[in-house]
Amino acid sequence: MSAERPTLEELKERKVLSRQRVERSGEVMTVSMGPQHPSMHGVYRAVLDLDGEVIVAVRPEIGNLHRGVEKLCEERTYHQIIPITDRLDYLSSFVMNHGYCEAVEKLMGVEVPARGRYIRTIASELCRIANHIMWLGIHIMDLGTQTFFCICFRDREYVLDLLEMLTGARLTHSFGRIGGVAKDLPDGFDHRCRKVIDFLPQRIAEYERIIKHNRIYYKRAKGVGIFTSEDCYAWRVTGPPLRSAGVARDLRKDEPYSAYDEVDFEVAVEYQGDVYDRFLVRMKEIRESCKIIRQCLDNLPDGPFLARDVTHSLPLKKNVLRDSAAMIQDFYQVFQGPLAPKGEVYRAIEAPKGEMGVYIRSEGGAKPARIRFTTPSFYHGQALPPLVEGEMVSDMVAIFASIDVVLGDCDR
Amino acid sequence: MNAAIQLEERFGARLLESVEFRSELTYVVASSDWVEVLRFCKEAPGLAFDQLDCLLGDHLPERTAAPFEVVAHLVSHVYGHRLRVKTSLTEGQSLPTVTGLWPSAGFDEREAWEMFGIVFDGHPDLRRLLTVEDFEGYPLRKDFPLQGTVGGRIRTDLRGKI
Amino acid sequence: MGLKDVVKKAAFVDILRGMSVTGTYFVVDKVTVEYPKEKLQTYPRFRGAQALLTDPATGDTKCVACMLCATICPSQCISIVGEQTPDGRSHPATFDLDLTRCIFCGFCEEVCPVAAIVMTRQYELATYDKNDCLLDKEKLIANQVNAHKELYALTEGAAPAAVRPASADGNAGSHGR
Amino acid sequence: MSDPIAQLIFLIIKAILMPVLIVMMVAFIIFFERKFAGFFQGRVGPTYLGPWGSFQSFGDIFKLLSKEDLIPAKSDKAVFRLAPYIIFIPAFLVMAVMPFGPVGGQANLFGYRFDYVIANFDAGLVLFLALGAIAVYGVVLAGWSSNSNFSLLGGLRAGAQMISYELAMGFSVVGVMLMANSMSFVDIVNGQAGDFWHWYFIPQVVGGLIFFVATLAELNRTPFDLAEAEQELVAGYLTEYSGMRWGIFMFAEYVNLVVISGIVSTLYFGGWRAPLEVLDFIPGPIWLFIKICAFVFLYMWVRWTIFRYRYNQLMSIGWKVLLPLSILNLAVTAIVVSVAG
Repeated sequence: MSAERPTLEELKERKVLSRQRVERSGEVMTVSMGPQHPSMHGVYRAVLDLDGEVIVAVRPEIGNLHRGVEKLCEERTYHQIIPITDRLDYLSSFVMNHGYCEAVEKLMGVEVPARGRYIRTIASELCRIANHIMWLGIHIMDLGTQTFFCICFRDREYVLDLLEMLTGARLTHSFGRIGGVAKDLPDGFDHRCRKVIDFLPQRIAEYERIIKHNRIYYKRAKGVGIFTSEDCYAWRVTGPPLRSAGVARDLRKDEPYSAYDEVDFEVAVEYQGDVYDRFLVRMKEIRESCKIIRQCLDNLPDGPFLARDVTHSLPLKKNVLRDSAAMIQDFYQVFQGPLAPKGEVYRAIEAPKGEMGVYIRSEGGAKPARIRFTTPSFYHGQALPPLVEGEMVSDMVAIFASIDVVLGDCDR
Repeated sequence: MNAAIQLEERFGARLLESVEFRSELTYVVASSDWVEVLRFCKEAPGLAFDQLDCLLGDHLPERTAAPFEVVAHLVSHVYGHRLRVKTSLTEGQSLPTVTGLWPSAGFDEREAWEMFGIVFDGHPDLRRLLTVEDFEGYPLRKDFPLQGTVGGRIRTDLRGKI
Repeated sequence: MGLKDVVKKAAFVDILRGMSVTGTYFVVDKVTVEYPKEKLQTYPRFRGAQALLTDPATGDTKCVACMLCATICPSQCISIVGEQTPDGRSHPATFDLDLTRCIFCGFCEEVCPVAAIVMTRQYELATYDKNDCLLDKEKLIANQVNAHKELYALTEGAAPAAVRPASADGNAGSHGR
Repeated sequence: MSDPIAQLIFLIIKAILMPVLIVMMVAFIIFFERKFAGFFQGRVGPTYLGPWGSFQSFGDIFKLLSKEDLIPAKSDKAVFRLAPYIIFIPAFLVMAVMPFGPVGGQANLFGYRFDYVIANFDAGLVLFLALGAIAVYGVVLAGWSSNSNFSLLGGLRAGAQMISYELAMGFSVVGVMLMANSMSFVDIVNGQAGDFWHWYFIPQVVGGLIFFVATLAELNRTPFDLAEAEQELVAGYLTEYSGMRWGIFMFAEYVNLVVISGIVSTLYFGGWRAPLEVLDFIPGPIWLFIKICAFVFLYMWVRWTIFRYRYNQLMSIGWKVLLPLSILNLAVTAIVVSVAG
């Protein structure tokens, strides 16, 4: 039983045993891994102190991709911030739109129509699938095989194709709007989407079967980089790494938003807290995402996909061309912007990489006074030292890939 | 909300202000009570805020007496509730660190320091995080110029030292 | 570990299974699109470089210089100078779009009240000269050959009477440069 | 013309022709590695230069020649320059003792005896092991002289890895040596005369597998490419090399690939001999060429499929699994050979 579901104490003990204790002596070699390094994701830099091959200490350095997103947002209306949020986690950018829009809607008290919520859910889950497939490719490549990287990219292409069809862009979707989404589902989307979510889980299951039982993967991943649930709380490690440590926390279930309380899905949980279980959690999540999308397509309600909210959301394009009231709303929204009440909100959603929160403080008016994106990679990048100290250099690469850091998300 | 009752019982008038907006509870505390309140939030069994969701600085120039603010968002995995705790600071006033309670505050406090100039006493590694080492000024303050080349020059005298 | 597992391990079953996958990919059809020789068809919603549509009746651009696109643009890459034509219509004297700043979010297309500026399927924007990325009115109008066919249908279906409301001029006057 | 003079002329021709042929072969093997890597990954690989992209290697060589030759400022410059050749030259030398056709009077060319081997050396196996050991110095010196942390780690890994795997390799080869009762490659091939069930991979299946795994380590290919380990050490001992110096390393790696494929087919798969005696009308060099190509393909397939081991796992496999197994294999072979023979 304990091998299947270890208690917290057992896991702690296992963590201590899996790390090599190295006393810091004079014989320490300092290696700067990154910002230009093949396996460092983006421009992350980790300064490693090595004793032979064992890592004694790590100093993470971030900020090479800092673009001052929060300062940019203070100078823009709530509509104009949407494309900026795309550039946070650019591998799942609709989820970033989604989180931002949820926060703004909470601030302004906008109700999203049912169809809009369902389309948001579909797009978010497509992003999650694309993100996890890409993660699989990169994780496997960091362990030495480039073939799976190409195969995973090919499979990700099917999802990106759907997203391009839906949103008009492959990476920076800019699809969320305050009060709904920008556009309705296009013709033929339903059919193509069903085709992809039917065959993708089979293919993923096939890869999973091969990788899971591969002796080298098993050796490289099992018992490596153990992080207990307590560590996760302390370092704010959320998402798949937290769920792999036996905590069934998923904001889609715990604080449901959009259509997640209307669909039936399971939270993927594993119990060992190591690289291997993070892999299993993500593979499960891909299958659950496919399930969610299928349910959303089945139960897709009719009606508007964008709130008819004159003061807070943009009008529909086709109404603008026909109707002078919509035209006035258009001009009002562009020149004035959506007016927010004075106050502050914090809204967190479940991004593919972890919990992504948005804090907005408004002083009234159409521009936020302070906005803060609490992005998962920021904290995952910070948690690298406790994850890898005592492990070997090769493991650091595997562990760093397993917590899934993307630097746009990390540096903001 | 149970957490609110416990906190008000324990601290009473030391909670300077409590706001509820969009069903989010906010407490404002004095900067001298900052660590004590947060420690209570983490350790009291009925509260059990075991995760610091985010900690951020803020600048409100129109509030001349105490223009800076530090906001902490707490979340409990045991009960699933959230809480926001705020404190106000004057220019140059420092705040004790909470990295001892939640190590994840390390990057947050570094960011608040470099963006707003809020010093966190006892922080183990208070260096610039997102900007370059020789950056000048505090970019997220409202009076920071939007155009110009502040901190943009290249320092050759630091070569080999960083 | 049972005997079966030992035999499996000694026979390299796991590795052979992985090799069978790569071996399969060796023979199946390749998915590569050899880009300059063959190109992918973009979807109707694809957001490429902008174009200004012309009114088939007058042959001039439909743009009324209302400044909505220039105002909503998050990267502020559009600059318009409006003028009045002799017959009293509002009209852009210059319409400059800086593609080096553009982030292709599609807001300009979305807010345009007369469906004049549209995103096209033109995505091959690499150039040796930065000046090629500065699109002026002529280049934007010339670019309309790349516009999505679906958007032409949209503009034709719209009622022409509502295309130019009175408020557009007023806003253009107050917010123009 | 007397026989010794004819033999000398033949020797000179063989000694010139063999490296030239290997170089040509390597140029195409590099192309095929890239092409097949693409195929294994569902891509098409290089397509632009020449028909089917087949002149890609020559394009690469031109690119490498035109690049700037960088030598790090604080490196040990003499050693840094020397290191590529320490790997490059031993790779070729092994080919001298490998037979590519019948040896010892059966074959005639212009009426003179023609041996299909450059040097019929009695201790060919020992020479092979010794030259393999020398090549390690190239890697270690390249890593050390670069004055870079990543290079140093790569060099150290390579050193430790080669030492532990050469032992297992040596012991597994001794099994073949006992069966052939000789250390000469010519005798080993002669010992496998007949149809393919006379080849040594059937009695020596364990030794053959160990030898194959050990050659993967010797060649620095996955799962044992720790010395290069792109994802961990940038490029390991090659990190600071650029231009044609880097090209020489790569070239030596592929020459090694050809040579090791030749050794595997010679030791365990009958060398130049046809799998069935009825196919003897096809000359020996062609059979050897086919076998080399098959093994090169196998090495590529393995490389593009499996993961990389961690450093300590690699060492534990080398010392705790392969070495005991190879000794066991040697003991069993010795008993069987002495009882049967």
